[in-house]
Amino acid sequence: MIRLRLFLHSLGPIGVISIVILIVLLGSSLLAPWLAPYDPNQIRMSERLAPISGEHWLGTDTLGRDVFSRLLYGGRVSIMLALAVTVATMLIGLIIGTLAGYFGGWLDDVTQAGIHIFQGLPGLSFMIAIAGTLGPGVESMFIALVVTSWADFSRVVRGEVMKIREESYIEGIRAIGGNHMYTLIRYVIPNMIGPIIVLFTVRIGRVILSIASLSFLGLGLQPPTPDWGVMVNDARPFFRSYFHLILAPGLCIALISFAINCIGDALRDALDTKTEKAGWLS
Amino acid sequence: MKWMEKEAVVMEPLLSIEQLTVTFHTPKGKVKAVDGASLTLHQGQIVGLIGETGSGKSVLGLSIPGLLPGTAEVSGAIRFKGQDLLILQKDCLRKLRGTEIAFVPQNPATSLNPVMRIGRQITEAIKAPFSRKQKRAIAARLLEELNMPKPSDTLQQYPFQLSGGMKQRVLAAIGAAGKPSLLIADEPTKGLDALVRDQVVGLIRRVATHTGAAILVITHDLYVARSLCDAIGVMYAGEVVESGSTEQLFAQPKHPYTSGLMRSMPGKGMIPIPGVSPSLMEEHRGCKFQSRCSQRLGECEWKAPDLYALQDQDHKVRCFLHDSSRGREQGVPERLVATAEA
Amino acid sequence: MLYVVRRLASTIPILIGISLLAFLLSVISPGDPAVEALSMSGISEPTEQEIEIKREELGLHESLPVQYGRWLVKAVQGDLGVSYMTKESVSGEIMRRLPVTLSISLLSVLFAVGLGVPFGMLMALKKNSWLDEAGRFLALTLVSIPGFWLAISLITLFSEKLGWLPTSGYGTWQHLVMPAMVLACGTCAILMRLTRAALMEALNQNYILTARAKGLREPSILSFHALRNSLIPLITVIGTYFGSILGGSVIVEVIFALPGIGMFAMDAIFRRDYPVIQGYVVFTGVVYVMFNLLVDLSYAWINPQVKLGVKLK
Amino acid sequence: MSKAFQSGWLRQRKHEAVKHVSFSIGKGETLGLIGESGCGKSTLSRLMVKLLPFDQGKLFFEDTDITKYTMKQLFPLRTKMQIIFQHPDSALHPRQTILQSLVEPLLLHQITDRKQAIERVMDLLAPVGLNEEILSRYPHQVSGGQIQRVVIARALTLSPRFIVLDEPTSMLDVSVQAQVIDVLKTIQKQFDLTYLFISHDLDLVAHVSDRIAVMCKGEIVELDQSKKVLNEPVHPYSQKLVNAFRGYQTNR
Amino acid sequence: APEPVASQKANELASNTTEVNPEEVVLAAPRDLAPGTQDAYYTSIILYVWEPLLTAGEDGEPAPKLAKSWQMSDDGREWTFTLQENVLFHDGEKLNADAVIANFKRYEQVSPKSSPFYTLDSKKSYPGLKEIVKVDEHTFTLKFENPQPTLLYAMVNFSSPIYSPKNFDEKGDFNRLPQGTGPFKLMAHEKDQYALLEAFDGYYGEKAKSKKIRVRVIPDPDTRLSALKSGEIMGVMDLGAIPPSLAKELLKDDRFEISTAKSTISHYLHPNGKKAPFNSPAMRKAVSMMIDREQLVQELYLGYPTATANLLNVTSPFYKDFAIEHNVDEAKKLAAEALGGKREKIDLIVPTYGLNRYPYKAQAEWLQAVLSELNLEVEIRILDGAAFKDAQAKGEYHLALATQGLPNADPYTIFTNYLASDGSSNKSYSLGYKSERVDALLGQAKNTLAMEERRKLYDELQAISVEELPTIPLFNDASLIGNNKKISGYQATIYGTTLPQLEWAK
Ligand SMILES: Nc1ncnc2c1ncn2[C@@H]1O[C@H](COP(=O)(O)OP(=O)(O)OP(=O)(O)O)[C@@H](O)[C@H]1O
Ligand SMILES: Nc1ncnc2c1ncn2[C@@H]1O[C@H](COP(=O)(O)OP(=O)(O)OP(=O)(O)O)[C@@H](O)[C@H]1O
Ligand SMILES: [Mg+2]
Ligand SMILES: [Mg+2]
Repeated sequence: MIRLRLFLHSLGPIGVISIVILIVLLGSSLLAPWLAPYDPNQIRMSERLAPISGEHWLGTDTLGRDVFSRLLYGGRVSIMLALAVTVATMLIGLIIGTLAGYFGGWLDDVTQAGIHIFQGLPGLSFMIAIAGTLGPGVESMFIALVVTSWADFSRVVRGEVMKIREESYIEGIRAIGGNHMYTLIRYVIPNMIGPIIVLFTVRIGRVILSIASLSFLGLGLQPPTPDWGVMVNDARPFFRSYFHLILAPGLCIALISFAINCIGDALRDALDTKTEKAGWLS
Repeated sequence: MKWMEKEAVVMEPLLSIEQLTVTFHTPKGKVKAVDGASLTLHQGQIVGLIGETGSGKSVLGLSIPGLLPGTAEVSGAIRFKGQDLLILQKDCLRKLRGTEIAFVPQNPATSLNPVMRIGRQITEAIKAPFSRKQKRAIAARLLEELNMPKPSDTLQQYPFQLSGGMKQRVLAAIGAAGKPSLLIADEPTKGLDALVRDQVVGLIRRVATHTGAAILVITHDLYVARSLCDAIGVMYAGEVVESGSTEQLFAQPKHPYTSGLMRSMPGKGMIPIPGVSPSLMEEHRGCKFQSRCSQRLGECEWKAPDLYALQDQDHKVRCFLHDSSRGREQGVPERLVATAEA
Repeated sequence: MLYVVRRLASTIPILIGISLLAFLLSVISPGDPAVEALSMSGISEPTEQEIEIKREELGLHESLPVQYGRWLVKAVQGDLGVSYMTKESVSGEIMRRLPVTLSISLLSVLFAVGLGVPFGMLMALKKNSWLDEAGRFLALTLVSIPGFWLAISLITLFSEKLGWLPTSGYGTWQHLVMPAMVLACGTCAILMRLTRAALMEALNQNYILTARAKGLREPSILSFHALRNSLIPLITVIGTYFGSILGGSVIVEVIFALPGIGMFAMDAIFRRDYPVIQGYVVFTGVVYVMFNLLVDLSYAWINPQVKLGVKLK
Repeated sequence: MSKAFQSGWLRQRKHEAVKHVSFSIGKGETLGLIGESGCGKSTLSRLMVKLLPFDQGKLFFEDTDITKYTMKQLFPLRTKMQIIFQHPDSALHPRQTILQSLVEPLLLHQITDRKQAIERVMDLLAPVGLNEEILSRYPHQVSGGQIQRVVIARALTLSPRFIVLDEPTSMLDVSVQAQVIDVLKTIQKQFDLTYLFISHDLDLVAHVSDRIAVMCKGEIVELDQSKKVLNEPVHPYSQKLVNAFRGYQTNR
Repeated sequence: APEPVASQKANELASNTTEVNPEEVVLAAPRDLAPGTQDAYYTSIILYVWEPLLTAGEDGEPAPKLAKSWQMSDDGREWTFTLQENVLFHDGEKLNADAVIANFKRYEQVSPKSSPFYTLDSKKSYPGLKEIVKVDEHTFTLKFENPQPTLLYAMVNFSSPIYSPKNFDEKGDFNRLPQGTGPFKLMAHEKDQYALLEAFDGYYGEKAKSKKIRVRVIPDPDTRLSALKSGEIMGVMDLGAIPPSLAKELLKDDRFEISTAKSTISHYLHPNGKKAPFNSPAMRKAVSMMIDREQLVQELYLGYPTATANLLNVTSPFYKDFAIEHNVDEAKKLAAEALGGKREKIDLIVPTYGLNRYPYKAQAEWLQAVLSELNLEVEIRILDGAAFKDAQAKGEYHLALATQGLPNADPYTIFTNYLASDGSSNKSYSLGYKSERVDALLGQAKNTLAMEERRKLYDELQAISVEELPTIPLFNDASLIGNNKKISGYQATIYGTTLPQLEWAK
């Protein structure tokens, strides 16, 4: 309860706005089939690049599709994908990082080498290569994003675990007879939940931006999927005359990333037990 | 040393704390860490502040040089050489720090900057307009006076290269560097083994003799307090419940808490005071010790006792048992059964 | 010195791992380097016979382990081979592009550090004030803006509308301003948050109390006592960030027409130019390793414990 | 003697935190361990409950050689020997309530079901001087003295025969310390426990121990009846230690 | 104080970047037009640094350049060329038969040599070349084993570049900046940054009007547009210089103009004829009839290209116009028959290189919508160039959006590639086309010397291609370039621009 109060406290006014943004964006994405006034993929060549009007709230795009409808649908794939990627990365990172950090020894050495190798590989280029190898599509983006980000996650988790391993409550449970499995599941993992949640939110934000970047290079989500990153890219030739075409989806990306990061920030403050301490005197 | 004490009595006190109250504003509510504490300190005196964990000793110590964090609200008066430090300008107070009032924090392990050489950390505290070289010489001499082996080598070292006792000496040197007239040492012996503790006690004595400064030693080690101090103040839950000369206090502790504390010492039978100390967050009526007190009176429950002076003007006690106005010996009418054991 | 050499030696398996991974990834990608080397996308395509000859010439007939082994043997001797596409030496190509990438990287680090750190310090000092809140907002905004979106907006504003800065290309410092800004903004935000957090933690330490008790002024406490102690997380971030942009940033290079390493690598990936991909990956690997080393060494510089420990070894 | 500990020639790490140490503790006895900071007391205590592997030597518990026991083999023994660490403030799972921490050993060893476990914990509260109300709190919400008592209670849930107490009162001031020692002595009588008691405070050690061992740089330099060690120490190091203590204790 | 001085200097510099330097015209291209010594040509032909023996005329027919006239022997095995006189290379050397022979020797040495522009392969351009004989100072003869009736078509542009004989080493590699005969000298170049041209004073023809031209590399089309708008560059050139959607944007600003010309590039929709449903000619026909090429060209390409049903590019002198059949009802009927009334899932692959140059993504989405009416459920996959080719070669696709440059003004090559049973494109794109009649016609064309007869054969081949649709032609592209009205004389040509005529507008 204190945590929740602290969380709300550390959210601040910006945080509250962020939560509202997140709810609106997620909600409208989920409810897109009911909210959207048009089929997002319905092409109307006679109405190409229509301006903003009562009929088309955000005008139409180069194929006469209703931009507002596309915008409503535009978060679905990215957000779901970002979520899936982050969950997968988190699981992989959690398993690898925990085992390496907890047991140390050769297991840690091997993991460390693996982490260094994957971190030493150039991120976006690597992602391009994987996406190219596996062919375009959601699945290969998923794999590319997971492969390029598990190492970061594992490293952070490993560091956390090594810190926790030194705490005396770990020795305490061993003295009572807890085996490794028990210690890991009941003691190690729950105690890094804070940093993990924070990392999780930061990652989601970053993955959403990565998806947009890949789409920018033509390797992201395949047409005609309505997607914010793709929409920004598609609007580039027209944005001088139709600024809203690039502003609306770009703003959506920025806002959702902003909101998620902000909430992660507040979570960090709330979950950080240090903030509860009094300062020098404690 | 005797003559100094005598002179001190005559003179105006160097430091007098009157009705000091420190309240912290935290997200969970107000914490009244110091609650109307009063204390006086004379020139050249070593005064000890004892009491259990969390009773507000450190907060009191920090409030003198104005080092409390921003969340603290301070009221009352702290008169140092006639000046009220609480109403002094921030910058004037800063100038007093180090030169007039020095503070040696508790926990030597973390109180030195880990990435700065010892030499720099000491010379920083020397305010007089000397050259760097001169300052270093002063620092080396200070360390030497404090029995540091190879003082000039130490200046080149980093804190992690020193043992706990050596760090304590460095901290003392920093405190003494500005030739202050008041030195406040917070828990200088906490966590040290007997040998090192012995050294540290000697060290503080040496600082006192060398600089002639008055020293306020905050500690919860009664042995240290007894062997080092001229006078002692006892704190409980933010209040100074008893103060007086060391001999008097140890020989005849007047406050029930003080005597309980004495009895808790391993050498004195180790009889614990039952119960736990009160929360600092709640408002209190009556005496704060009443729930654990075996000599509780009826009025203790609703009336807070004042600090009453005993015949010996230096000895003061915050307990109705020693309220001279109500007649010293007759004053135990309704002794209640101690309930704190439950 | 010995320590540095040993550290470097220990990174060799990592570099080999990186190159092996890159090699595997290249060869399993669909497409034939010989075809790519001979054709011009969408204009002309080679015949089978030509492709055969080319494959022979490029040594693509050999088994994969042999191809990799041959590459490795040469690479160890410092020869990264010749690009299938341009026929020029890979190391030469990378070196030619290095100044471009290096200069934007440097400038963007300058931006990120120059803005992020002081701002973070200010936020730590005035914590919970409106300034802190504004900084937080700024930081969150900066991490959330998609880079390409910012790039487009900057070009439109500063080049098209105002005419202050050139849109693209490489040459004067003006050419570097916008790309560096785009690259810097995410990291600037991270540095802001990090500086604030690290400084606040440092300011809570006991030695700060000691410093205050000496009567030092706030600014000198901040810079001599607190900052130095909070440098380690900052340097880690700056190091990895600098290392990663030295590997090239494709999008910024494409948009701002900067002939840097990232664009070169992306071309190579698209055209299955194995020697270039390999060379590039090894280059970024070396940069990564080097920066890790530098970061470690700077820890030593900051943390005397490590420094003296190193000397002892 | 039905129960005896014996360990010999223990070694830890390169700088030999513990060197060739041999001693035994009899049933129901309290052995005090003193020595300057960093001389290897805590390391020795960990070795004794097999929380650290050792390089040399043998360890007997109730006449059984447990030197080479694996984690699985040790599991049943864990109920019989317990350790209380030097720094109690981080000895409990920070995200578990006090109650959860207290019932955990019982559930882990499947001695009772949850309901019975809670009952048993309730029975233990009074002896250690704890109040029911703190059971639902988290470790950071209770004071150092209370945590210290919780840790003791937790060690007692399994009804051990032997407890290592590594400076159990280092974080406490005298009044609370007296409370805790009181508890320890009471339960020792009640359950016929064996203690290894580590402390810097010679008075305290003298107060609780039957015999005292003096450690210096990883070695036990003297081991004898408490009074003897404190009143007529033989080894020069012991003399130094005792004198220093007496010195400042009595007069200035 | 030094500060004002520094900022003043900065101001100067900053204004320099956007202010026009009258000495130099800056243009931009999407790729590096001067890749350097390792390239087969050093620079693209469109920089006018080097010149070929023969070039393509306005009508697409071979036209004289450095060779001013020629003669074929009756048996078609010997070709004699006469060179322009008074032609100087940039390094001062004279153009003569020896210089040409030296160049031919180089072709042989380095062939095949790849280049982003065109692979230099003398075996392909001069098959069975036996020897080159110097007749006199300005005349030489090429002697072949077999008759070469279409040699001239093969020699055009990139197949006959001529450089100073002192310009290459014994291995045939360039030893310094290219020393051609063109109106511009390459003064300097920085890889992937710019190429700096200077008018060549010793040019034999009409001299270039601008003293200096700098061609910068700006890969991103939108950035090119921004650079144009900010006045940093005066014009853009090369393939995809300005995509149609940006052309419209540019024209909204009356400081700029667009120039177009026919282009040798054709756009197709390649069907995979090796598997269902496009192994059925009826299905291919249905798709072809379903597509409203006019709408495509008008809406997505702003009407610059021309819709076509013909496989052969419009710039070929043998091009024949065929009526475009657009009949939705008929198409649906055909498709329903071919598919048996079922809905079929098909893949449409799109190459990444098409995304920047053309509105390929919109085109693919549009096609998706259009073909959906034929009961084809189209899934779009964007693939990078190599993966795209791989998918085509392995037949792992149903439809592919693709372009083709006319390899040779003589359509023999493209017909063979696409229509012959063993044609290279036919195979590598998995078109699966096989027609005995076509194979026979091609065999016949190979040995036909008389142009009129060839034309007849080619006409029939075109007719067959329109009827049987081995691939579905969509439209002939247009070269599109844009420029600031501050310069004039900058026109698009079939391949390149009128760079020598470019000058500051009066
Ligand atoms: N910054 C702060 N914010 C809130 N509460 C504080 C703060 N600093 C101290 N306190 C509270 O004030 C009370 C007194 O603390 P203080 O450190 O003075 O005790 P102490 O007597 O020095 O104890 P110890 O012997 O452990 O040093 C404690 O309950 C502590 O939690
Ligand atoms: N995990 C470890 N790794 C390396 N050295 C260690 C480790 N644990 C302890 N040591 C070292 O072993 C020696 C003995 O440490 P130990 O903690 O046993 O001392 P102690 O007698 O308990 O001291 P204290 O009275 O301060 O608790 C010390 O020098 C310490 O630095
Ligand atoms: Mg304190
Ligand atoms: Mg210990």
